[in-house]
Order: sequence, then C-alpha cells, then structure tokens
Amino acid sequence: MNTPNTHTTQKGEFSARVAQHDTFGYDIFSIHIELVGPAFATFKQAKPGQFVQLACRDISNYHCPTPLLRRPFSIAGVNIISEESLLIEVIYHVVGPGTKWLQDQKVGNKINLIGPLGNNFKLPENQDSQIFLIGGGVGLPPMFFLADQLVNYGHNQIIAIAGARSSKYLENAIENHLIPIQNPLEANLYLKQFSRSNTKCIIATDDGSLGFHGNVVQALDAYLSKNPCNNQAQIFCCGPHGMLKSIALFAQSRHIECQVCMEAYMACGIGLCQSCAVPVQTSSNTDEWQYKLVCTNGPVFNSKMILWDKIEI
Amino acid sequence: MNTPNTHTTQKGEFSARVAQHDTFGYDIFSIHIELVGPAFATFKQAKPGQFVQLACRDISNYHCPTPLLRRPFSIAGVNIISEESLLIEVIYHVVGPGTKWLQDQKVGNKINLIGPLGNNFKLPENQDSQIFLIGGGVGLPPMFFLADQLVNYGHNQIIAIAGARSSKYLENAIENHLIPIQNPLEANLYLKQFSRSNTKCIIATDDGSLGFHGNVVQALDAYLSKNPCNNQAQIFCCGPHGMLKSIALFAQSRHIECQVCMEAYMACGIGLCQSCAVPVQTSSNTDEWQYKLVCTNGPVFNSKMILWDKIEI
Amino acid sequence: MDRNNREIKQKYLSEPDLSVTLKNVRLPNPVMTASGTSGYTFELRDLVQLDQLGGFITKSITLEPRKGNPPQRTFETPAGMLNSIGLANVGLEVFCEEKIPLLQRFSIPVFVNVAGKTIDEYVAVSQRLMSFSHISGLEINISCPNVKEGGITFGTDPKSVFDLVHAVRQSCPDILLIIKLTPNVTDITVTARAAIDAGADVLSMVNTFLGMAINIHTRKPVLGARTGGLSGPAIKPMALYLVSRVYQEVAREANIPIIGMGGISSAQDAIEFILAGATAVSVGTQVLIHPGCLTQIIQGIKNYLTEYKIPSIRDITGSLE
Amino acid sequence: MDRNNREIKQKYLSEPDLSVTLKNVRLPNPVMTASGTSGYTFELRDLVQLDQLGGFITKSITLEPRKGNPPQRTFETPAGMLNSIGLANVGLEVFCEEKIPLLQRFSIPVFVNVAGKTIDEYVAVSQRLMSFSHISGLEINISCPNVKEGGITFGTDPKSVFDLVHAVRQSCPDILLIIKLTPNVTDITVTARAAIDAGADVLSMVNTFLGMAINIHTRKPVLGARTGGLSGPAIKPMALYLVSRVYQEVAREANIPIIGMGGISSAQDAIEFILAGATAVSVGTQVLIHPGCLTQIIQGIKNYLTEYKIPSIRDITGSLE
Ligand SMILES: Cc1cc2nc3c(=O)[nH]c(=O)nc-3n(C[C@H](O)[C@H](O)[C@H](O)COP(=O)(O)OP(=O)(O)OC[C@H]3O[C@@H](n4cnc5c(N)ncnc54)[C@H](O)[C@@H]3O)c2cc1C
Ligand SMILES: Cc1cc2nc3c(=O)[nH]c(=O)nc-3n(C[C@H](O)[C@H](O)[C@H](O)COP(=O)(O)OP(=O)(O)OC[C@H]3O[C@@H](n4cnc5c(N)ncnc54)[C@H](O)[C@@H]3O)c2cc1C
Ligand SMILES: Cc1cc2nc3c(=O)[nH]c(=O)nc-3n(C[C@H](O)[C@H](O)[C@H](O)COP(=O)(O)O)c2cc1C
Ligand SMILES: Cc1cc2nc3c(=O)[nH]c(=O)nc-3n(C[C@H](O)[C@H](O)[C@H](O)COP(=O)(O)O)c2cc1C
Ligand code: FES
Ligand code: FES
Repeated sequence: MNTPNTHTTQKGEFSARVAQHDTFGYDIFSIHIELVGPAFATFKQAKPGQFVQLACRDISNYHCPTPLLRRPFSIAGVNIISEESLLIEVIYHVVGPGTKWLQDQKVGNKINLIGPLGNNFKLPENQDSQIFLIGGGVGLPPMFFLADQLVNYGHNQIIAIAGARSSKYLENAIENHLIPIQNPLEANLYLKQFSRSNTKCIIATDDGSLGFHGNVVQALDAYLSKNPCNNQAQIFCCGPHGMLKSIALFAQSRHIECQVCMEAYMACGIGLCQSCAVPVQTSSNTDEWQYKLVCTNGPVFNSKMILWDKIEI
Repeated sequence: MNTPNTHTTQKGEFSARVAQHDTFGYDIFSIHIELVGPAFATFKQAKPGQFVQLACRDISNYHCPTPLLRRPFSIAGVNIISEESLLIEVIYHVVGPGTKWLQDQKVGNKINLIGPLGNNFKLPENQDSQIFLIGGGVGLPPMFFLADQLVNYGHNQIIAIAGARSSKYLENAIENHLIPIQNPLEANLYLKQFSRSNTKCIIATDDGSLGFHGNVVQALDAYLSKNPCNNQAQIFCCGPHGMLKSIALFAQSRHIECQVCMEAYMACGIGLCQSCAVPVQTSSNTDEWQYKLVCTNGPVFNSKMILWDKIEI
Repeated sequence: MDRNNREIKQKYLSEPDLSVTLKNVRLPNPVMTASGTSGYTFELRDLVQLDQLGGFITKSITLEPRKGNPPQRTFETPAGMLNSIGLANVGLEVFCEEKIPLLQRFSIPVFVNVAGKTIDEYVAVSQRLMSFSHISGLEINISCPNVKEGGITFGTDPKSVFDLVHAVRQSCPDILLIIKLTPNVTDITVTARAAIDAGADVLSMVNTFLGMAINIHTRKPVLGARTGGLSGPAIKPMALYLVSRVYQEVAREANIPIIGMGGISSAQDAIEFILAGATAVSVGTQVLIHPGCLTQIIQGIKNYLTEYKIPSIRDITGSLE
Repeated sequence: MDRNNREIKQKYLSEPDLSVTLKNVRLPNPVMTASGTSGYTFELRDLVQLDQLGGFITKSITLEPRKGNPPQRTFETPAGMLNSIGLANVGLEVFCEEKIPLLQRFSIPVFVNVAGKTIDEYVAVSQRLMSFSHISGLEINISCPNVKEGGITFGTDPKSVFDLVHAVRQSCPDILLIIKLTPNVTDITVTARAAIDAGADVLSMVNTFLGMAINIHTRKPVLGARTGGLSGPAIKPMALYLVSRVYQEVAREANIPIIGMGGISSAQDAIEFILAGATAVSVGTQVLIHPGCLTQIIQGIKNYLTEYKIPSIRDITGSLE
C-alpha cells in the first residue's frame, strides 16, 4: 500500500494498566493509567486539550458489549516516569454506566484506550501574556495539563479559576483546605493538580461553600475589575457549554482572545462517524457556517468561531 | 387478590453475598453464597436436584444488560451456619461470559439469584437400597448435595462415581490426591464434597489420568460385575445428555431404577417461557409424548420417561 | 373552595394518579405482563405481587393444545433473546377448565391472548372466551413469527389483518379487542389502520422481530425452528419508534389506546413508551429475568410523576414534543 | 501426481484461502469496512493496517455537499447505537478532487458508496465516479433512513428500487454495482429481486433499522432528527436472518453475491454471515469502537478454517444446513 512512508503514528489503540486511583471530590475520581512501549512513544507527544477514548468494559468480550461505545475523557496530565513508561491522568465524574465501570477498576486492572485524540490549545506567543485558565466541574482536567505545559514553556502570568457547584466536588483535591480563604479573589495554591505546576487558582462555587460565591465568569469579572490587565490577555476554558458560552461572550466584550475546549456526544472520537458535529463559522467575516467535528477539528476552538446560538444548551 | 392464603413462598428473588470462592479443578470453581433473612427461610427447604438462577451481572444496571439471561446452576450443598444464615454451594465450569463473570466475583460481592427452583430427587424408601450417585463433569454438584441428604436420612449403601475427562478437572477437590489409587474400582473418600457426608466414590477419567480408565458407565459396569448388588439398586445421575442416555439404557437393561437430572437451555428457569422443553412419555405404556419443562417439571426425571431419541446429543 | 382545590391538588401531587383506561376497562396503573412471558395465571406469585399490576395478559391460547417447536427454543443475543416457542400451550379446553377458574381470583383486569392458524380458529377461541365475564378483554395475536402456517401472514398483510379482526369483531361485538401487531412490516401504520378500521379497540405493539443465530461449529441454526423472534432491550429503540409513529399518524386521531412493549426493563423505558403515545405498557423478556421489575417499574413511574409534579400519568401520554 | 496433490492440499490446509470474488472483483479476504463508519480514505491508518483488508467502502457521497442533520446525531442503546448523521459529506466535487487521489493509493479494492435524493442525482454521481479506473465498484445506498426527502422510499418500494437501479445500470453499464438494501420492509426478497432484475451485480445488506430514543427529562427525542438508524450487535440476529433469507430464496439461484453486515463484531459473527450466504462482510459500528477488530476478524476466520481443515472460505459460503 502506498500510504505516505513518512507517516508516523500519532494515535493508537492500546491496552494500559491502572496505576493509581484516588478520590478527587464527591463522585469524582482521578485515575492514573500507565502506558509503556509503543503507547509510551505515542503518548509522550500528547498535548493539553487532547483526550482519550476509554473502553469502559472488557472490549474483547464480544458477548457483553455494554456499554457499547467508548467514553471520551480529557487528559489531565502526563507524567513520564521512566524512559519507557508514563502515566496519564484522567479525572472523571461518575454520571452513568461508563464512569461507574471506571470507578470499579482497581490498581493493576487493564483498560483499553485510543489516543491521544483531537487538537490542542495554541499557546500565546508572548510569555508575559496574562493567561486565565478557567475550568468548570470536569472541565478542569485539561486546565491542569495546560498549566503544566504553559509553565514548561516559560509562561508566568497564569491565573486559574476553578469553578464547582459546591466545595465537595473539589474536596480531596484541595490543599490546606482547612485554611479559610480570606480574600476569595486572591489566587493561591489551592488545588493539588495546579500546585504541581505552581499555578495559583481562584476557587468559585455556585453555593459559596468555598472561595468566591458565584460562577467563574462572575469571578473573572470581579478579578479583572480589581486587577485590570495591561498586557494582552488570553482565556483558555473548558466546561459545560452554558459556561463556555458566557465566557465566550464576556471575552468578546472585553476583546480578550479565548479558546474553548468543547464537549459533544461521541460515538468514535476518531473522525469516522460525524457524530460530534458543532456549528462553526466558515470565516470570521461571513454568515456561512459548517459543522466541524469536535473529535478531530476540536475539541479546542477559537471561541469567536462557535455559533453558540445554534447549540442547545 | 384472592391468591390462596395458605400459599407460602417456595422460591424467591434475593440478593446474596459471596462468602467463599475456591478452585475445584481446572477452570472449575466452587462458590459459597450466603443467604440471610427471608432467603434463609426459603433456602432452608432446598432439596438435592434443585437449582438456582444466578444473575451474572449487576441486574440493577439497566444500561448494561449483558449477559442478558440468568444462568442455572445446581445447588451443590446447603450449609446452615446459624439460625438466620446459610451458605449454598455452587460449583461451576467457566465456559462463557456468565461463568467468566462469576469467576471474577470476590468474597463480599453481591449476587442476585432466584431459587430454589425445580423438583428434586425422590429418595428410595428402603434405607438399605444400593445407591449409585453418578456425576460427570459439572453434573457432580447435585450428587454432593444428594449424598448429604441420603446420609442424613440414614441411607448407608451409597457409592458415588465421579466422571471427568481428566484428573485436572477434579484436582483441587481431591483429598490425599498424592496417594495412588491401587484398585480404581475401590470406592474411597477421594472427593472433599463427598467426604463431608462420608460418601465413598470411584473416580473415572476418560484419559485414565486418575482412577478408573473409562467413562462412568464402564466404571459402573465393571463395578457391578465384581460386586453384584442383591438388594434393589437405584441410580441417581447428572451430567451431559450423552452420558445420561448411556446410563439410562444401561439401567434399563439391568432393571435398575434410575433418576436423571437433566440440563436444558433456559431463559427463565421459573416455568414462564417454555424454553427448556424436553420430550417425555405421557405414561410408561404408550407412544404418546409431550414436552415437559426441565425447570419446573424437572430437572429430575425418571430415566425411562425421557424420549432420548428425540433429544439431540 | 380555593382551599379545597389546593388540598385536592396537594393530594394529587403527593400521590400521582397512575390509572389509565383501555376504552371501558380501567387499569389501576399502566404496567402489565406481556403475553407468553408470565404464564397462564399465578405462575409468578412467589416472585411478584400480582395484585399490584395494572393488568395481566396470559400466554397465547389456541383451539387445540400445541406441543410447540422442537428445542432449542431460546437463545441469548447481545442485550436480547431469540425465541421460537411456537405457541406451545394447553389448548382452549384445558385452559377453560383449569386456568380460567384461577384467573377469576385476580383482582386486576385480565386479558387472554388468542392465537390461531385460521380465521375460524381465532373466532372459535374468542367466542368461547368472551363468555367468561371476568376476562376484561382479548389480545388477538396476529403476529407470532414462530408459527409457519399462517400466523405471520395475517399480521403483515393489511387485507388479512382487516378480515381477521373484522371476523372476530363480528362474532364478539362486546368484548374489548386488543390487536397485537407485528413490527416486521414496511409501514406499520397501514396494518394499524386496517385493524382499527375492522373494529380494534386497542392496539398492542409490538411482537418480536424476526431473527436467527447460527452455531458455527455445527453449522446449523441454533434454534430448532431455524428462526425466531427477537425481544429484550436490544429491540427497544425500534419498538419505541413504531409506537411513536402509530400514535402520531393513526392512533391519536382515531382515539385508540396503544399498549406499548418491546424491551422495557425499567421505569425509564416505560415512560419513554408512554411519552411516545402508549397508554399502557407490557413487560416481557425482563420479567423472565427479573420478575421484581414489574413493581419496580410502577414505583419508578410514580417517582417520576412526583418529581415533576405531574398529577396523572394520563397528562404525559403522547406528550413527546 | 498423487503426492503432488497431497502437497497442494497440505499447503491449502496450512494457509486457508480467504479470497472471494464479487463478480469480477477479487477481494483478498471477505472483510471490508461498512459505509459511513471508516471515513473517505485513510482516516483509519493509524489504527488499522488497511492494506490487509478485503476491501474498503467509503462513506456515502452525494452530488452536493451536505451539512447533515442537527446534533445530537448518535446515541447509545443496549448493545447498539442510533445514528441520524443524515449523509453529512463533502459532496462529489470535493470528493473527486481531494479524496479520489488518495483512494488511488489503496492496494485493496475500493468501493464508493453513492446516495441521493433523486434518480438523476444517483445517476450523475455514479457516472462521474465510474470514470475513475481504480474504483472497483459502486455501492448504491438506496436505504439511508436518515434522509427524509426520498432515500427511504427508494429502498422500501420494489418499483422504485427497480427504476433507480435500472437507471444507474443503464448509465454505468460496466462498473460493478452493489445495491445496499434496507431491512425496514415486510419482505426483503421482493426488493432484493427488484434490484437483481434491474441489473444489480451484488447485494449489500443490511442498512440500519429505524429506531428512536426519548429523553424523559426534556420529553424530547434524543436525536436532533427525532429518529435514527439502529446498528451494532443488537441488530445482528435480524441482519443474519435477512441475509439467510435472501440467499436461500433469491441470491443463490440468481448467482448474485451478498455483502453481509449488521452488528458484526467478531470472527464468529462474520462466519455466521458467511455460513448464511454472505460472500463478503462489512463491519460498521464495531470499527467505530475497536478499529483493530478488522484484522482480528480476518485472523479469526483464518483460524476457524484451519481448525476445521477447510481449504477455502468459499467452501462454506451459504453452507448452513
Ligand atoms: C472531549 C471530551 C472530553 C471529556 N472529558 C471529560 C473529563 O475529563 N472528565 C469527565 O468526567 N468527563 C469528561 N467528558 C464527558 C464524559 O465523556 C461523559 O461524562 C461520559 O461519557 C459519561 O459516560 P457514562 O457512561 O458514565 O454516562 P452516560 O450515561 O453515557 O451519560 C450520562 C450523562 O452524560 C451525558 N454525556 C454522555 N456522553 C457525553 C459526552 N461525550 N459529552 C457530554 N455529555 C455526555 C449524557 O447525555 C448523560 O446526560 C468529556 C467529553 C468529551 C467529549
Ligand atoms: C438445571 C441446570 C443446572 C446446571 N448446573 C450447573 C452446575 O452446577 N455447574 C455448571 O458449571 N453448570 C451448570 N449448568 C450449566 C450452566 O448453566 C451453563 O454452563 C452456563 O449457563 C453457561 O453460561 P456462560 O455464560 O458461561 O456460557 P454460554 O456462552 O452461555 O454457554 C457456553 C456453552 O454452554 C452451553 N450452555 C449454555 N447454557 C446452557 C444450559 N442452560 N444448559 C446446558 N448448556 C448450556 C452453550 O450452548 C454453550 O455451548 C446447569 C444447567 C442447568 C440447566
Ligand atoms: C419467550 C417468549 C414467548 C412469547 N410468547 C408470546 C405469545 O405466546 N403470544 C404473544 O402474543 N407474544 C408472545 N411473545 C412476545 C411478547 O409478548 C412481546 O411482544 C415481545 O417479547 C416484546 O416484548 P419484550 O421485549 O418486553 O419481551 C413472547 C415473547 C417471548 C420472549
Ligand atoms: C455512524 C454511521 C454512519 C453510517 N453512514 C452510512 C452511510 O453514509 N451510507 C451507508 O450506506 N450506510 C451508512 N451506515 C450504515 C452502515 O454502513 C451499516 O450498514 C450499518 O451500520 C449496519 O452495520 P453495523 O451494525 O456493523 O454498523 C452508517 C452507520 C453508522 C453507524
Ligand atoms: S465522534 Fe465520531 S466523528 Fe467525532
Ligand atoms: S426456562 Fe423458562 S420455562 Fe423453563
């Protein structure tokens, strides 16, 4: 076959091993999956924004194909532990049969996955740009990985805003969580997954049970009114579409660049089925639009290109 | 509703707990399931020949209904451990998804079951009857339970014949398995599950790797030619239909009463679906026949009534 | 007065009304057994509080007793099962003698399912059964895929559906007639319309989908009858589609209630069928596996109505946007 | 001579022959991708050694580009999935410009799937495609359930099937024509016969089964297009039945090969279809989940033939007793 010879495998289907499994918050868990050999080589290249498709069952058991489809999860971090082995972190909320299955997996169990998938966040060229990483709920995981990368690339003006419905959803990830937050808009090393990159964060909870009382957009707004940013700012965000839309509109009103990491119901995650269509403007100065695939054209998009009004939220 | 008031529940659907899980032989395992409360009261009445329908999955997870159907397993023993709790033993061969799931269950896990189901072996009236308990492969389990009951009821002339393709299928159940069997037709306390009732057995393996070299009918034949039985003999047997048919024909030729415990593909196990039909003579002196249900009319039948020629073996 | 109203409302809110009616027959709730999966009478009593159900539908009865198809008669498939029972049943006479007296003891509505090979057979069985006053209605099975000699043709050909239903209707003018449709057709609204035109009071849908399995080692069909009917969760999306379609295109306008079935395993499934247009639902395969599901489904529907503060199940029948 | 024979036999036994032919097109083995589940060209190359397959079938191409249906477009059901993609595709022009040059690089036979709303559209697309010599054949999708404006009518009405296939056949006399049938009909042998009479070279069966799902919380259909097509393991028993029926009643006699599909996930599934009468098979949904299945199925078929000492896969095609 004359497939271009230069082609190197950018993704693969691999069997991996559960190496660690911790609680992140109420019904939310962090699982570390070990990849070796060819999987190691492939995943060493993984970038923030990318995701994996986990088979939440024994994929070789053809007699019991339920849940049928793989489940997509953002990569929350890549930890290279040796010259042939690395761990990827996935942080997941238990909401249905797939995530329930994940929850039951013990250290040592095998998990089949395909990845890394999708595009990734484009880093700002200027290392001094003011960067906001905004994650809501299980939109946080890609932000942890992005913080790692940004810091690696020398960025130093990073503030993360971690939104949650209530403090319990972050409970086990909070460092020094007994220390009361005096000024909720003062970023600090509150979340373990951010602390590893020394990224300070503001916590915003809908019920005010921890940190700022309000949603992430309100937190950002309040923060900016106290700390107007001079240099060009950029927002990177991930979370429910309602939140992303609010952030996108806010960013647009303030002329802040904004990249959003989208979700979509996925059947394949690898560009085959056209399931994960999201309406996107064809270019910034036209009304024309087309469906783009979250799994291969995304999940990261320039927030201005998304036709939010065409998306059911 | 005017259901007869006198009706007491003879079977039930219960959630039970894995209390013990051991290896019986190669790919064959013995699982002890603890039943308490109403399940205890119901299963205290369980009799040899009866079986249970195990849900080999989490039956409350409607999203993952595979394997869909319950799996039937003979009760291999009932062990009353207190006034409100008992253990039933099930011995199973791993052959497909259901039994594979069983194998993965750890002590403490929950299993949903329906039982006890089916009819049971009818004990000989005469305590001195020569009784042969013949089990092939996973046809042995009901024989273990039957031996317990027979001994309980004062029967004292019991010889069991345990057939297996090879010794490895009995490996972990064999007592003193290092002692070579001098005279393969001399019954002894070879198998743990028979030893608990002090029932001596002959082991017959197809490959001669242990005990008598040959199948159970050959073993019985050889045994009888050395030890002709004077008093009325009876055979109780369970195993693959081919084996049951041979035993039935042998028994008929020797005018020995014979009860067979049949298998059938079952969807419900409780008489609803008509799946488990087996052709049975309407009475012993007629050509007329009808389908009887293995799950409710059986699994135990008088061997003479089964129309073996109508059964695909 | 205002206060009185509020109290009534309060009561409704705390205890939603689950009752539904199939023409003139009131069911205490919409959850029934499906024919062929719950026996003739009290087979399930050890495992289900039968008097809590919405109604009981018996297995199919034919004029003569039937042995049924040769085994193997069922086979598990991914999230489904094939069956080729072939209407094994005791026959009308034994049924009348032995089962009907027991059916009398039910406090819930009882429906007897009728099958046959010829129109005459359907008529004969129906006429005999309609004389028993405690039978609330007949479910006419014109759709069994497992009987070669005719059954399936009745169900797939609109003309035959009309003739059959018409004949039964003429001979049994008063009893509630439920016509059970087969899904194995190009356009189910056509057979549904034929049944209604011929006098059906209620539609019951759907029976099983034709299917087959092969044993690759023996290279023979797994089922003794070669082919069978597929049921269980696997078929739910298809059954739901058919119910929705018949409701939207035929039944709503004709004011004919639908008994929906096909893969229902949970309250969520049952509610989907009700939203799609089913007045009541039947549960088949799942009863074989987990008889306790019947009362759990009833409770689950109750919880759903309570959660969304819907006073009566009838408020959501066919309310799919 | 005798010894020579034995040696040849020996060779066969150690390396069974997996090749099959669809009329004049030889496939190295019977396992292909199913349309719409493996992209246009090399989308799968990171995950599958595409040159090891029996053939490659592209997703459906229409004359104009299509955006497809509004999301949500897929939904998981028990052992199956619903899709209502709605033939989203780049359109004929972009396909010819951008994809066809890539298709040229395939060393295995490539089949392009053609869809449309009108006979003219089918003809236009087919005529354009037949000019590319490395396209081994066209699969005419007359059965997509997700396009309202006609597609489904073509597939369910025998007369329309005939007219459509006839028109394409007339305009493309030489290229291999594969007609993809819908299962949503009362009697699939009728549409199969219509396709054959009009000049089909190969039948491809089946496309998806109509289905639906409802979100009970929003009380709306889950899919943006309300209904969708059911695929995956759940439908296998039904698809297998249809292949078996068409083989026995139509295709064997007419000497028309069948490409079987519907829920194939394992070598066992593929072998069942082949025993039932399929010359080749396509794998759809399972490729979305586990692309590696394609080569595993090929290996599994090889192992099966070796185990049973069957020299060629063709020895068992349709050999169901
Ligand atoms: C690119 C991407 C990255 C993701 N990253 C994460 C992550 O890091 N952590 C995490 O917890 N979750 C993440 N998700 C969502 C995650 O995939 C779903 O929660 C998961 O598939 C649910 O599976 P389930 O079987 O447990 O529940 P299901 O029963 O399948 O679904 C439960 C609920 O979640 C909704 N849902 C299902 N699939 C999706 C989906 N693909 N996108 C959005 N909603 C869905 C369903 O509509 C339903 O309401 C991500 C999704 C995408 C597309
Ligand atoms: C009354 C009764 C008592 C039984 N007792 C025992 C027991 O004590 N120990 C034990 O190991 N097994 C017993 N069996 C058999 C047991 O039910 C099957 O082995 C089990 O259902 C296989 O399930 P699976 O999912 O692992 O394999 P499957 O994939 O379902 O089946 C694997 C193979 O077993 C065959 N099989 C499946 N179900 C049955 C069945 N009901 N009867 C016979 N063959 C079947 C299949 O045709 C297939 O060839 C009993 C069966 C019956 C009917
Ligand atoms: C084992 C079995 C036996 C059945 N017997 C009958 C029958 O006698 N008469 C009938 O009308 N339907 C019969 N059916 C069909 C069911 O009543 C029901 O229509 C179908 O199974 C779909 O529902 P389910 O998926 O909930 O099982 C039978 C189904 C099964 C599984
Ligand atoms: C996501 C998806 C998209 C599909 N798109 C097409 C298509 O464009 N053209 C077509 O002929 N069939 C299409 N099909 C049908 C498949 O080719 C196949 O006939 C069907 O899915 C049954 O096979 P399976 O169960 O292996 O998936 C599609 C199926 C799926 C699941
Ligand atoms: S999920 Fe299949 S194309 Fe994106
Ligand atoms: S298994 Fe259902 S009647 Fe016996």
